[in-house]
Order: sequence, then structure tokens, then C-alpha cells
Amino acid sequence: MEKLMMKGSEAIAEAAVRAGCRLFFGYPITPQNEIPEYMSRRLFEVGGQFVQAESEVAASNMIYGAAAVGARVMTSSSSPGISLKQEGLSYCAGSELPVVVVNIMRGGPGLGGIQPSQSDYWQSTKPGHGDWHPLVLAPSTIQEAADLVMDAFDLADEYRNPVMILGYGLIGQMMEPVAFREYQPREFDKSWTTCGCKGRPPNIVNSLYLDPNILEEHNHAIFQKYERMKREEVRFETFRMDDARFCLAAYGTVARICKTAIAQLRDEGIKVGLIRPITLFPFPEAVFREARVRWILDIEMSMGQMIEDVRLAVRGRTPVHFYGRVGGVVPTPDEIVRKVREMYKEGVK
Amino acid sequence: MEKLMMKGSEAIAEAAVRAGCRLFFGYPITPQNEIPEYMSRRLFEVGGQFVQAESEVAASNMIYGAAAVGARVMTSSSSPGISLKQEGLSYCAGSELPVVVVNIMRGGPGLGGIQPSQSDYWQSTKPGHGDWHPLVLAPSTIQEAADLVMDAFDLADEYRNPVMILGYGLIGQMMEPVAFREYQPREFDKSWTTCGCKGRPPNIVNSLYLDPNILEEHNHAIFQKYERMKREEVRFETFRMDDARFCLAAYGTVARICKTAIAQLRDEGIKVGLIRPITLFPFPEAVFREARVRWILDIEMSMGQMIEDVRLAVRGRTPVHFYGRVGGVVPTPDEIVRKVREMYKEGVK
Amino acid sequence: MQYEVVFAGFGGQGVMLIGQLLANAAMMQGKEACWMPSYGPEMRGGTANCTVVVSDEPIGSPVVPAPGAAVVMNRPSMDKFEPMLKPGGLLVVNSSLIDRKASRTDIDVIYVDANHLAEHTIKSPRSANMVALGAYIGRTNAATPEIVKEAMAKKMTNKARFLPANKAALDLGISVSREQE
Amino acid sequence: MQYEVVFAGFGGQGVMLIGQLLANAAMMQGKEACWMPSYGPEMRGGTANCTVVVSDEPIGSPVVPAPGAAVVMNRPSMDKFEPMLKPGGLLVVNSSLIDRKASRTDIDVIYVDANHLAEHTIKSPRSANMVALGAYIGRTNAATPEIVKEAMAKKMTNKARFLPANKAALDLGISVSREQE
Amino acid sequence: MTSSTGGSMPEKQPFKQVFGYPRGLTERPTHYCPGCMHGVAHRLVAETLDELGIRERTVGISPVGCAVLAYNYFNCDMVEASHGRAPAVATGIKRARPDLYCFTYQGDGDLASIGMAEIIHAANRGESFTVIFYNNAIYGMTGGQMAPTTLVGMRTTTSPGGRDPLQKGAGYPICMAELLNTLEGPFYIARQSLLSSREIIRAKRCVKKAFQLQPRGFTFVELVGTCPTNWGMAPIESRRWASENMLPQFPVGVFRDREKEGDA
Amino acid sequence: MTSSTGGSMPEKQPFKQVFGYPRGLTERPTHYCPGCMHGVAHRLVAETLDELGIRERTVGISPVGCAVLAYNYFNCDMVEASHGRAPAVATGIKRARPDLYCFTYQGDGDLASIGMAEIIHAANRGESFTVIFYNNAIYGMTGGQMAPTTLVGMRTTTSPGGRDPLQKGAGYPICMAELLNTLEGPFYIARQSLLSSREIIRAKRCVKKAFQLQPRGFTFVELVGTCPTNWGMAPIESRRWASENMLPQFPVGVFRDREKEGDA
Amino acid sequence: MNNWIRVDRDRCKGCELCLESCPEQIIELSSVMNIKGYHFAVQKDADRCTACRLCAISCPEVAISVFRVLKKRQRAS
Amino acid sequence: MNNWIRVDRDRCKGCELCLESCPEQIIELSSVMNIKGYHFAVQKDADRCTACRLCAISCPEVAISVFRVLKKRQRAS
Ligand SMILES: Cc1ncc(C[n+]2csc(CCOP(=O)(O)OP(=O)(O)O)c2C)c(N)n1
Ligand SMILES: Cc1ncc(C[n+]2csc(CCOP(=O)(O)OP(=O)(O)O)c2C)c(N)n1
Ligand code: SF4
Ligand code: SF4
Ligand code: SF4
Ligand code: SF4
Ligand code: SF4
Ligand code: SF4
Ligand SMILES: [Mg+2]
Ligand SMILES: [Mg+2]
Repeated sequence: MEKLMMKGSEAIAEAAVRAGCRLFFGYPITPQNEIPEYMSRRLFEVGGQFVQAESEVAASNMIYGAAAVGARVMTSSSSPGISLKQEGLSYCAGSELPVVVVNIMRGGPGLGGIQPSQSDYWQSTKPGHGDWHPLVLAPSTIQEAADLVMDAFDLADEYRNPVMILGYGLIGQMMEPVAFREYQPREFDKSWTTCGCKGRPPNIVNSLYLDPNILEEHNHAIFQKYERMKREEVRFETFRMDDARFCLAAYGTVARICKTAIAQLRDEGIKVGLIRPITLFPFPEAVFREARVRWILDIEMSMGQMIEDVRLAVRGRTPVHFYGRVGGVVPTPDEIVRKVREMYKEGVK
Repeated sequence: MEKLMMKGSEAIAEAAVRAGCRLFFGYPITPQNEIPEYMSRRLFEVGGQFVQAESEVAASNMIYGAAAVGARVMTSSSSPGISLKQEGLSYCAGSELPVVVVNIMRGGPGLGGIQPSQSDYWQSTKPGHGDWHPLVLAPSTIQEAADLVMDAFDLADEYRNPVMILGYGLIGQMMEPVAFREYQPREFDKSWTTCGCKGRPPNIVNSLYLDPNILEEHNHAIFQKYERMKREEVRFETFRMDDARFCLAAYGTVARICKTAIAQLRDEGIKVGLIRPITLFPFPEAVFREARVRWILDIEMSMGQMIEDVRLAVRGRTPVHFYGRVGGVVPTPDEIVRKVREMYKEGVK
Repeated sequence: MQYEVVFAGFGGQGVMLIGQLLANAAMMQGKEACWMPSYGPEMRGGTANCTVVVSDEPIGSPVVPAPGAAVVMNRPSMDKFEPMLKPGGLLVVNSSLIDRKASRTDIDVIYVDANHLAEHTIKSPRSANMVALGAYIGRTNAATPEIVKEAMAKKMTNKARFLPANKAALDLGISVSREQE
Repeated sequence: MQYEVVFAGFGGQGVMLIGQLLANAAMMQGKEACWMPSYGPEMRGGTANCTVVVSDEPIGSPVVPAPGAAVVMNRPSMDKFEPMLKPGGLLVVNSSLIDRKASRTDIDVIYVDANHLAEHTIKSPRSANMVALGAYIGRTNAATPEIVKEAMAKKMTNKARFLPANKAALDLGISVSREQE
Repeated sequence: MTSSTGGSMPEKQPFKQVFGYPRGLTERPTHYCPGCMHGVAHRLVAETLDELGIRERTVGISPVGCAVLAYNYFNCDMVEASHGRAPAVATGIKRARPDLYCFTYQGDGDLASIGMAEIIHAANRGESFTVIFYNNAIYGMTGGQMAPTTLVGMRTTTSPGGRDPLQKGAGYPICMAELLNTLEGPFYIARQSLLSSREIIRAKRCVKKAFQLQPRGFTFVELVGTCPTNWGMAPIESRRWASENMLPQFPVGVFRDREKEGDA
Repeated sequence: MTSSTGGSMPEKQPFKQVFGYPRGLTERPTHYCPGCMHGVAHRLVAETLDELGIRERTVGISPVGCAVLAYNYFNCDMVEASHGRAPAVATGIKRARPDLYCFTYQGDGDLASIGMAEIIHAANRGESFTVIFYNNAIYGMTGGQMAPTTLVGMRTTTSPGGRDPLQKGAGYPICMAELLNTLEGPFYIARQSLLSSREIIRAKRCVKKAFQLQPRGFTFVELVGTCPTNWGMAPIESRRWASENMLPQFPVGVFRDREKEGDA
Repeated sequence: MNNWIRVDRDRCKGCELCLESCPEQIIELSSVMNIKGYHFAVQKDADRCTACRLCAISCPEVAISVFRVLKKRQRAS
Repeated sequence: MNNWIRVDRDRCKGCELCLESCPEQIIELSSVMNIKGYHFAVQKDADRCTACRLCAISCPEVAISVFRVLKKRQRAS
């Protein structure tokens, strides 16, 4: 496979096209403008369609429509725009539509800033109104981003549920070598789509259930899918955990920063490893729970969001500490080293 | 104080007016239409203003404007509409504006239904993009709703942060006797508002900070307010917890249903009590952590959302079980009794 | 003591109103009271109903899966609520519009020809609901007739001219239910 | 071995491009490579910069608070990045536009009169960036000159006519840096 | 179309059914209030699907509003959209499947209030779907709040003293057909009323035209209807009231027909 | 306004400063690209605040767009609004404090794309604030994507082959002044350009008028400007290009003046 | 003439729009109720029915079917 | 005449709009750069300046002030 040096945003876009995505609806917002821009060039070349939506709200409903007629469709945005998509995405989940959403997060709250941040963890994994979750994938390299985007379309179709790719400027703006694997198209049942009722009774794509008992059943059916995701789709990476006495928890590129720190800490004889969740929902609970470590240090570019899932996973058995940078400040390997060293000296706090 | 038999929605609206709210911006949605309807009559009587906004998005930005010039202002909606307000509310938090938001939840996801639900717990307590929280108040009676609404305006001003009243059809549509307490106006610093810069340098209401270091500081400043809330504003009710060996956890009217169940269970000799969080953020962690019970049964009208906060509070020391109804189905005292009885028989699972 | 009663009927039959009157009366009598409507599209065209709980203590659940009483103004309401009643509960049946008899034997039933009585005896066809309410309070102690009338006067200020008829209807309902005791 | 280098300058000086060339070349040489730009309004009018990491192993942190090298094309960039360099690091200074000398003594410094050389020696004023890149790769082994030229040919297909000048500029930069060794 | 069975007719004579239930509707009774003209508007669409033979190639979009359950009534594939966003959903559908027919069915709150940006931009892009816009000057579903099309002075639950643009800043009725007609994008724009059989016949012609022209671009038919329930009127009264009060504000007509203009 | 200090002037003669820095602007240098006319538009507003003596009673609203940092430049109280919602924020402000003056400053992406519903409804309600609408036919801030006002055929980063309404369904340029002029609500609507000193002088008159009339209702001034950076042109070239290409699509003029109409 | 209409009595909601629409004024409401509790439309004087369909066109419930008796030449076609 | 303009050299971004706007064509860009790296506007021939202000009106940076030498009758006022 030929390697190309590509920006994360463009690799994401190209991977989508290779996975059969022929429709993109989105609205500009830094730091992910390269995705719509790339799509506006690329999709017409491959017989697809690109629409610059009038807003994120509109975009989230355009993907709803396209998915309802069975198309592979994607939208992308960044934090404030993702807030605006919450209603539309909840409709996608309620109507069980396969859509792929890219969130290249930035600092908040409000207009915030445009530098890297992970403070959409909550609104990504436990989003808007109603009980629902997207399947959330958090790449840490451009190569992984491209691979996960391809998987995302299959997972969306497999579960008829929104799938979110969660990145931020470090992923979206960065260039790294990427090799696109040959995408193997799979067959999915699309008999439920609303493409004209020739030869069958009409199909309905809908999330309204006025009878509470039926809506309750519907919720349970959706959650059965989530249970299956928890069994079958959990992904994570462990790094030097074999002999680790301490564990860092981080996702996305922050995990790479941790690896650099770990290399240094290991040199100092501090046996620290890393667990990097790749799926944020379903969250890799078991690996955290089973990690035999003295403590876990959760490192995020937020005020502490994923840490709740880590704590829920370990159920109080392992102390979970926090180190966060926020507002677009990216933690350096050095400060992580310092933090771990400090904790190491103090012993288990 | 004279008691009036009032619908929850109307009591909420009237309490707001009595607390000095003179501006309301909202958009119709069942089951909270009585709030805008009441306000459209009432506010012009007291020299205020009512605008039926063109959408929830617009409404969430109208309150932003009104709060920026120092007005007491409120909006209300229900779940899908609250999703649409997420961006605007994040701006309010980022710009540190005191606004009061009423969310009369309904079943989801998507259009869902209009019957009672608690499945906006997550998007209420851990909302949209960026690291922020509203202070969330969950009344269980109409009287309490009225009282909390009055407090809400003071808390919003005290912390310059959004405050949310979280109810659902059972609160919004129900009538109960309510006596409005004499509201005692307090003085708040409003020197930061943008009401014309006569005699001082211009004020700016803003949430944009392009320098990550400054945005980080800003985030820390906001979180210092949350730390203070955690120290000073936590509210909860305990019911028959003195001698309880088992504990139910529930908020809103669900807690009342639990009380009915507890009465019956106590008759059977099962020593069960109840902890009812009144502030959902800040969450009453200590009372859960300190409860010396064999297990906690968390009961929600959702697939299980608050339960995570309960679990985080007890840190694995107490098993936390779940019983949920969803989609608008309201649990009955009987089914709670049955569930508890079952667990009691089985012993601690 | 706690009373739970469902008032149910067609949209225009005024069942919500009599529920509110009862709740108001109970409150004026110093009791705890709670009125809970069904709402939403199910109301449109179909049946409307509300549940009233009256109690000496703070009311726990406002949702009552098995109420102690039901006042049913039309057939669909009877079909829906008769089976839900608590054993020993009370069913007030508007026999003007409901042609069948109660099928349960473990409940008390009052048949009241509410529409007919309102139209012919009271000469106020729209006060059938008050006849039915009377039948209910004639049998229970959820609220005294006097205080219900006071509640009427307070709540229906813009319909004051119907007050005498409504009071008469209430009394008529009470006497009907007492007759059937 | 891991190389970390920041390329920094005014918006139009082509620092992003030379960073990308280096990253591409490293990739073509079978190494791991990562290019990370600064982005956003700070770029507008002000300085632009990017960081390139080249390594034999998978790259950890793409963010490099203390890079091993910096190529600074203007004064503000020098002011910003000189202090951040790792001790023993390399600073390539575009002396055409930067009138001061490095103030640190614990680093290697190459002064290259990039704009002047590009304009007068290469006769291609816009290839000052390539001279600077040459100076960097002349001193380090982040990528071989041949492969950087290959990367140029590949990446700048729509500017093929500038290729000879750019290659010459690269070579010139290499020789300047070797001279200063 | 002769048939030998029928109602209880006195003598057996040869006859023909000249009006019947369209195939384009399912047999489900509607939840609409007595006399509400959503049912009429539905039928016009359904008949059009039948007459053009496109029922099996059509996907309809129900709004959030009283017509939310339209997905139960139209006998074609249906998608339920979020409030106001049906034009965005339709855009997604038609961009993915230009070979299908697609229509949105929207109320005035849905289309002209929360959905204003979506309708304008879809129209401006000239998306090739048909919009059936039921204008009853009120929010029916939620219990009679003011809509963007509510007449000045009209009482609603959120304009209890009557819509008052001057004292209360409640705005003026927005004329969507005219507004969209300022855009370059639309292909066909018409407004008709449903207030008598004759008007319904005219409306039908426009609805059919809109579907016929759909492959060529964005087509829009506003239908002036009623909401007896929230207007607090009997159906017949509401029909009369609308004729007298709504039609002067919302005059009927064909505002744009690019086919006639020979423009395309 | 004579002053005895000045630049390095050859002889000391009595003189007068006939153009200077307005009090309505802070002294902060802007972040705008060279030749970008956001700065001109800012100055017109600032001068107006000075001339009407309302600077200390005014609250301005910056948009999301290149003018987001306008809160640093205007020397009055400022509020930063979310993307497209400045008219809603202004509604909140003016309903709370009708005694203040309030203006929004918005770009074409902000006002005509994501904020379409908000501007139309605020205009329709006749909210009494002033909108300064900077139309540069592109998304400046985010790097040159297509805007609703982008001309047909114009290349942007999301219309790389030129805006194409027919083949790609990218829509037509939306003329906001004309669109708003179909509504009953607005009090004053004008469009001017900033493409030469003379045009700027005319534009100034309209901006001032809009503030003067603000207490009577919704006033709107569209200003045709440039974005040299994302158009990929030198400032002077961009000014010429805009004259030749934008003005035919966006003709200048006063579209509504209810004062003149004697309508209020 | 001997045309007639058929009203689907359980679909009818008694809105009376057909009554008003009939040029012959030959539709009235039944005195009895249908299962939904509505008085439904009935054609009282079929003899005068012109099969003009105006009643059916007005009916929001699509509750009316219209039948036309064929004249001789129509039968042929 | 002896009017003149003053250019705030560090505000100027060298956009040249004032150059084009000046009817007298008496503004040019400096050869040196200001602190932001721009060649800034300078008035090359103040003698011909009419103080018409057109340069200043065109300047997006509000970098230009215009000064008019007063004629006798103006001084009086
Ligand atoms: C986001 C959101 N906001 C509000 C609502 C509540 N809602 C349901 S229908 C409706 C208005 C319907 O009015 P209209 O579009 O005029 O349709 P009609 O019922 O009159 O036919 C509203 C506001 C909702 N479901 N979702
Ligand atoms: C909700 C949201 N969507 C998108 C953005 C990104 N964004 C910032 S500015 C802008 C467009 C600005 O264009 P315009 O309004 O024309 O202003 P200009 O920069 O041209 O002056 C966009 C899309 C955002 N900040 N928030
Ligand atoms: S509420 Fe109004 S619009 Fe809705 S069904 Fe009833 S009459 Fe029709
Ligand atoms: S990007 Fe365009 S609009 Fe923005 S400041 Fe630069 S020239 Fe002006
Ligand atoms: S078909 Fe015509 S004449 Fe016959 S009943 Fe209907 S409206 Fe009357
Ligand atoms: S119009 Fe239809 S629904 Fe109305 S009365 Fe006639 S048949 Fe019945
Ligand atoms: S004031 Fe007029 S003449 Fe003088 S420099 Fe400026 S434009 Fe030229
Ligand atoms: S117009 Fe202003 S910024 Fe531009 S060159 Fe002249 S003085 Fe400088
Ligand atoms: Mg409507
Ligand atoms: Mg713009």
C-alpha cells in the first residue's frame, strides 16, 4: 500500500470516500474546514454530492434524510457545531439511522477557542436528549483515523446507529503518512429504507411513539444494540502494561504524549503503562477493572470527563487521579513526567 | 400565605415573575406550553416583555442578550428543544451570564413522546460542548418547584451561571396547592453588564479566548465557582434513612412514588429509606457516600443516567442497583415494592 | 385517609373541571391534594381523564395505577377504568351515555343518569359533570358538599350565572348516590 | 533517532511547505514522520510555524515543547523559538531578515543569508525557504538531500518549472551549513 | 370503473364511482379534529400520487405539527423529520436519490418559524422536491400558540390579547409564497385555499402541477386551511372566517411558474 | 477643533484637523488583513456613535466571523454573540433595555446562512436595533468557503469549480436587503458599498440614518465590502472586482424608509 | 337522476362541511352516533343528487364516495 | 495650500487603498517596513494636498489624519 503524507482532515475525508461515502453535508468551522473543502472537490468526481448546509442544524437533518434512503453519508463539525447537531443526532438514533459524524473538538465553553481540546467527551458519549449513545471512535494517529473512518461506516450500518469520530486540531490539522487499506464492502440489510414502496408495504422512518409502552420497548431495543456493542465492539490499546505498577489513561493523541512520557519514566525505573480507549462508547471497562496497578492517572485535555468512566470501570478498587490541561493547552510529555514522578514519590496518595 | 391550586407550569411561571423575572423568551413544546402561555399574559401586566421566539435556538440567544444587560430572564422548553439550546447555553456559561432555564423533559430519543421522562439527566448536568455545568434543581412537588424557581434566580446571579429547573409532565401538568413565599430581593453586583459605558471603560460579554493559556485560566475560574457550589449549594432530602439498611435513590416526583413504596415496605418490615437529590449538579455525593446501607437501588425514568453519579459518589463501597422505566412509563409504587422485595429476598446481589 | 379518584369522559364533558373542583375543595378543607391530567394528543377526540388524590398527609405518588374510585362519563372510560379499580373501590357510572352494567362484583357501583338529570331536572344540560361529582362526594368524604360549592364559586367566577344550576346539580348527584346506598 | 524541528516565519515565506517536504522525504525514506502546523487567526498577518518530527520508531508526542532544531525565517520567530530549543539543539537563522545573533551559547547556530542567496545566487527570490531547508538537512540526517529533492518533485507537480531552482537552492543551503561546520 | 356492488341503492342500474378513496392514502382514520383541512390537503397529495403513478417511487416527509402522524396516512414510504427541518431532510433524500419523488408536508409553525432558514435555503438551492405548506395561522398540535402567519389581532394562547405587532412586538403575518418568490432558486410557487370545494379543485391543480414539475426543481404550494379547534370555531364557521380574514392577507395565485416563463 | 500640535509641518500656521480617529473606536489595531473593509465599516459606525452622542448608551454585538473581535475595537459596551444569532441577542437586549441603542455587526455567512431565521424574525417583529451587514460574498474567518451571497461562478474553497447553482445545486446569491424588504416589520433598509471614498461617504449617511431611526424600529444597512485574502486579490484589485461583479448583483440603494413614507 | 353518495359512517366526524358544500342541500347529520361518538353525514334525498362530487371534495375524512348512474350513451363507452 | 495628512505608520498595513483614492496621487508606500512588516503609506508631496480627506475615508485602518491649513476667513470663525 502506498503511503501518502496527509492532513488528518483530508485523510478522514478520503477514507470516507473509499468506504463508499457519496454524500457529505456540513458547515464550515475551524479546525475541520479541510473536510468539507476536500469533499466539495472530491465527491463530484466520484458521482457523489456535496452540500454546504446553511447550518449545522440543517446538516444534521440532511444526513438523516440521506441515511433514510440508504446512502452512506457523513457530516463533520467542531464543538459548538456539534452542540447544534444534538437534536438531529438524537433523531438519527431514535429512527435508527446509520450516519457518521466527525467532531474535531476545540476549546469551550461558548465560542471558546480553536485549539485542541477534549471537552466534548460528555456530549459525545452521553449526548443530547433521550437515552442514546453514538458509537464513539477516538483515533490517535492519522493512519488510525483513516482506518477507523472506514470501520465507522460499517459499524453505523451494522448497528443502524450514529457513529462518531472524535478528534481535535492535533488530529485534524496534523500530517502523517497514511496508507488506505483496500476497503472491503459488506452487505447490510437495507430493506427498511424509504426508497419507494414498490412491491411492499410502505416503510416508515420515525422516532415518535405516542404510546409510552411502545416507546419503552423501542428504547429497550436500542439498548440491546448497545449491549451488543459492549460485547463486540470494545477497542483499546495497552502500552507497557505487562509489568506496570501504575497506569495512565488517555485517549487520542494525548495517549501518544503519554507514551513519550512513559519512555522517560521507564528510564527512571518507574513502571508505568498506558491504557488508551479507542472506543469511548462502548467504554473499555474490563481492561481498566482488571489492571492490577496501584493507581491510575487519567490525563485529558478537559477539566475531567472521561475520568468518570474510568472510575465507574474500576468501581473504587483502584484510585484514579487526574491531570488535565484545558482551553487548547496541550500537555507536554515533561509535565506528565513531573506529575507521575511527584505521585510516585508521594506514594499512593 | 394563601394557598392556590396551580398547575406546575403556571406555578413555575408565577414564581419567576415574583422573583423579578420580567423577560421570557420561549418556543412552544409539549408538555410545557403553559409556561410561555402564562408568561404571554402575565409579563405585560407587570411591565415585562414576552417574545415567542422563532425557535429554541433563538430563545437561548435572547436570554443571553437580556442577561448581558442585567435582566432577570427565563426560558423553558422540553427535551428536543433543550438539545437545540445547548450551544446557546454553553455561551451563557462561557460568558458567565445568569439565566434560568426550565426543562420539562419528555421521552426520547428523537421526537420520542410527550410523557414524563428523566432521560435528559446527562444533557442537563453534563451538557453541550466545553467544560461547564448548569446548577440543576429538581423539584418533586409544585410547592418545591415554586420555591426552587425563586432560588434559581438568586443562584444564577450569585454564580453568574445558568441554572436549570428540571421537571417533566408530572411536574408541569400536575396541580397542587402552592403558597408563594414573599420573595426577598437581594443585591448582586451588576457592574459587569453591558448597559452603556457611561463613566467607565466599556464592558465586554464574551466567551472567546484565542490564547489557550487565557482560556485555560477562564476555565479554571469557572470551575472555582463549581467548587464553591459543591461546598455551599448541595441540596437533598433524606426520608427514613435513620435506621435504613437499604436505600432508594430517586429525584423529582419519582422520589414521591418511592415514598409511597417505602411506606408499604416498612409495613412489611423492610427497613428502606430514600435519598432524593434536589441539586443534581452539584450532586449530593457525601450523603450517598456516608449512607451505611447494604445496597442502593437507583430508580429513574431513564435507562440509567443519575446512577453513574450515585456510583461515583459511593466509590464502589456500596453496591448500586438500578430500576428504570422509560419512554413515558411512570413506575408505580407497586413495582418498586416488588423490586425491593425481590432484592431483599435474594439478599445483597 | 387517602382518596384517589379518576374522572374520565369525552373531551367536552367537563371531567377535568370537576377534578379540579374536588382538588380545590380538599385544599380549602386543609387537606393535601393533587390533580394530575392525562395530556397530549390522546386527549384530542378521544377520552380525557384526570386523577385526584386527597390526603391528610403529604401525597406520595401522584400516579395511581389502581385508584380507589372512578367517575366514568362515557363508555370508553368505563371500559378503561373499571378493570383498574382497587378491590372494594367505587365506580360512578354515567348511565345516560353508558348502556352496560359494571362487570366486576368486588366494587361499589353508583349509576347516575347524569345527562338526563342535568337536562331535565336541572334544566342545564352542561352540568351533567356536576351531577356525577355530587354522586362521588355523596358517597365518600373526600370533601364536604359545602366546600365543593365554595370551590365552585371561587373557581368559576366567569361563569357565575351557572352557579345555582351547578350547585343544584351537585346536590342532585349527592342525593342520587345516597339513595343507592 | 528522533529529529524534531520547527520551521517558522512570516505567512508568505513558505515555512509550511518546507516542513511538509521534510516530512514527506522522511516518509519516503521509510521513517516515521509527523507534520503539525500552528493554525487559526494567529497565522493571519503574524507568524506561521510548523513542527516536524522524524523518527525511526512510531512517534509519540507530535507536540514538541523543546524541539531539537528550529529554522527561523524572521525575527519574531527567532525571538519565539530560540529560547525553546533543547540544549545542544540547532538553530538555523535566516540572516537576510534577522539582524541579531543568537543569544544562547548552548546551541549550534547556522546563519544563512537565505533571501539574498535565493535572489542573487539562485535568481529565484521565492526559494529562500529551500535554502534554509538545505541548511537544516545539511547539518542533520533527518533526510537525505536526494530524497528531499524527490519529495519536491512529487509534491510540487504544479510548480515543476521552479524545480531546478529549488533543487539548486537546497544544495546551496546544504553547502552553506557544511561550510559553517 | 363500473362496479356491481355498492351501497343500498333502490334499483340495480349501471353506475360508475366518480369519487372514491385514493390509493395514495392508507385506510387508517386520521386523528385530525372534525372539519380540520389537513385531511383535505392529504387527499390532494394522495390523488396526485395516484394520477401521476408515482406512489411507489415517492417518499414523503411528515413535519412536527398536527400532521406529524401523516406517516401513518400516506400510502407511500414516509420519513418523520424534526421540527422545521423537513426541507433539510428532503435535501438529503433527493441528493442521495434524485430518481425518487419527494415531498415535505409542513405546517406554518414548522415551516415559517423554526424552519425558516431551512426552507429558504432549500428553495434557494432549487432542491428538487415539493413542499406542501399547510397554513392555518396557528400552532395546532401544541394547543393554539401564535404562528408566524397568525393574523394581526388574532387571539392565540400566546397572543391572548390578539397578535399585536406595535405594542408587543409580536410581528406581522409572514407571507411565505411571496418571500420565497424573491429567490432565484424555486421553479414553481403557488398559494391556494381549501375553503370550499371549488377552491379545493383549484388547489388540486397546483398540487399536481408541483409534483409534475418536481424533477425540474423546487416546487412549493401553500394551502390556506383552518384549525377549528384552536380557533375555537365550528368547522363551517372556520371556513367562512378564513375566507374573510385569511385570504386578504394570503391571496391565492400562482406566483412563479418557470415552465410557463419558458425559463428553463 | 483647531489644535496647535501636529505632525512635522514645515511652517507653524493655524490649521484644523479635518479627519481623525473617532472616539467610537478603541485604539487597538485591528487583526484584519490589509485592505479589508471591515475596518471601514467599523469606522462608519464609530463615527455615527460619536456624532449622535450615543456611544455611552450603546451596546454593540459582534458576530462570529472575521469581525468576532469587534468587541475589542468598538469603544462601547460589547457583547459577543454565537454564530448567526446576533439578532436574537439584540432582541434580548432591547426588550430588556429599550432605552439603550443596540447594533449587530454581521457577516454574510453569519447573517444570511446560519442566521437566516433569526434575522428574518427579528426584522419581522420590528425589533428596534440596527443591523450592519458586511457582505463580502465569502466566509472570511474560516478561510474562504462559499457564502449565501457568493456570486455564481465565483471560486471558493467549497465551490472550487465556481459556485454552480445548476449542476451542483449550490444555490444563487441571496439578496438580503431585498428579501427583508418583503416583510412588514422593518423600518429602514438600505444597501451601500465601501468600494471607493465616495461610496463610503454615501454608506456613512445610511449608517447614521439607521441609528437615528433605530428608536422607531428595525433598521438595516448592508455594506458591500471585500475579502482580499480569500478572494486572492490585492486590495485595490478586490475593490475593482467588487465594483464590477458584486454591485450588479447587489445594487445599492435605500429600499425602505418608513420615515419618508410618512408611514409611522 | 338516481346518483348517490356513500358515507363511511365510522370515518365521518360530523363536521358538516359536506352539508354546506352540497348545492342541492341534501345531506344532513344522523341523529345517532357512530363509534367515535359523532353524528355522521347521511344523504337525505338521493334523488336530487347530481353526483357533482362537491361534498366529497370538501370532506376532510375522505368519508364520501360518489356514484353516478350512467345514462345510455355513457354505458356504451 | 499647505494641508497635510499624518499616517500612523504602525497602524498602516500598506494596502494602498489611500494611494488609489487620492485625487492628487500624492501618497506612496515607504521603502522601509513598519513593526508589523508592512511598507506604510507616506505623503510624498504635501504641497498638493487639498485636505479632501478621500484617502482617510478609504483607509480601513483609520491610520490617516487630515489637517487643513486655515485660510484667513476660516481662522476667524
Ligand atoms: C424542537 C421542537 N420544538 C418544538 C416542538 C413542539 N411542537 C410540536 S408541533 C409544533 C407546532 C406545530 O404548528 P404548525 O407547524 O403550524 O402545525 P399545525 O399543528 O398547525 O398543523 C411545535 C412547536 C417540537 N416537537 N420540537
Ligand atoms: C456554530 C458555529 N458554526 C460555525 C462556526 C465557524 N465560523 C466562524 S466564522 C464563520 C463564517 C464567517 O463568515 P462571515 O459571516 O461571512 O464573516 P466574514 O468572516 O466573511 O466577515 C464560521 C462558519 C462557528 N464558530 N460556530
Ligand atoms: S388542532 Fe387544529 S390543525 Fe390540529 S388537527 Fe385539530 S383542527 Fe386540525
Ligand atoms: S479574511 Fe477577508 S474578511 Fe477576514 S479580515 Fe481578511 S480580508 Fe477581511
Ligand atoms: S354529489 Fe353533489 S349533489 Fe350529490 S350529495 Fe354530493 S354535493 Fe350533493
Ligand atoms: S364532510 Fe366528511 S366528515 Fe364532515 S360531516 Fe361530511 S362526511 Fe362527515
Ligand atoms: S487629503 Fe486628499 S489630497 Fe490630501 S493626501 Fe488625502 S486624498 Fe490626497
Ligand atoms: S489605506 Fe491606510 S492602511 Fe492602507 S496603505 Fe493607506 S494608510 Fe496604510
Ligand atoms: Mg399551523
Ligand atoms: Mg463574509
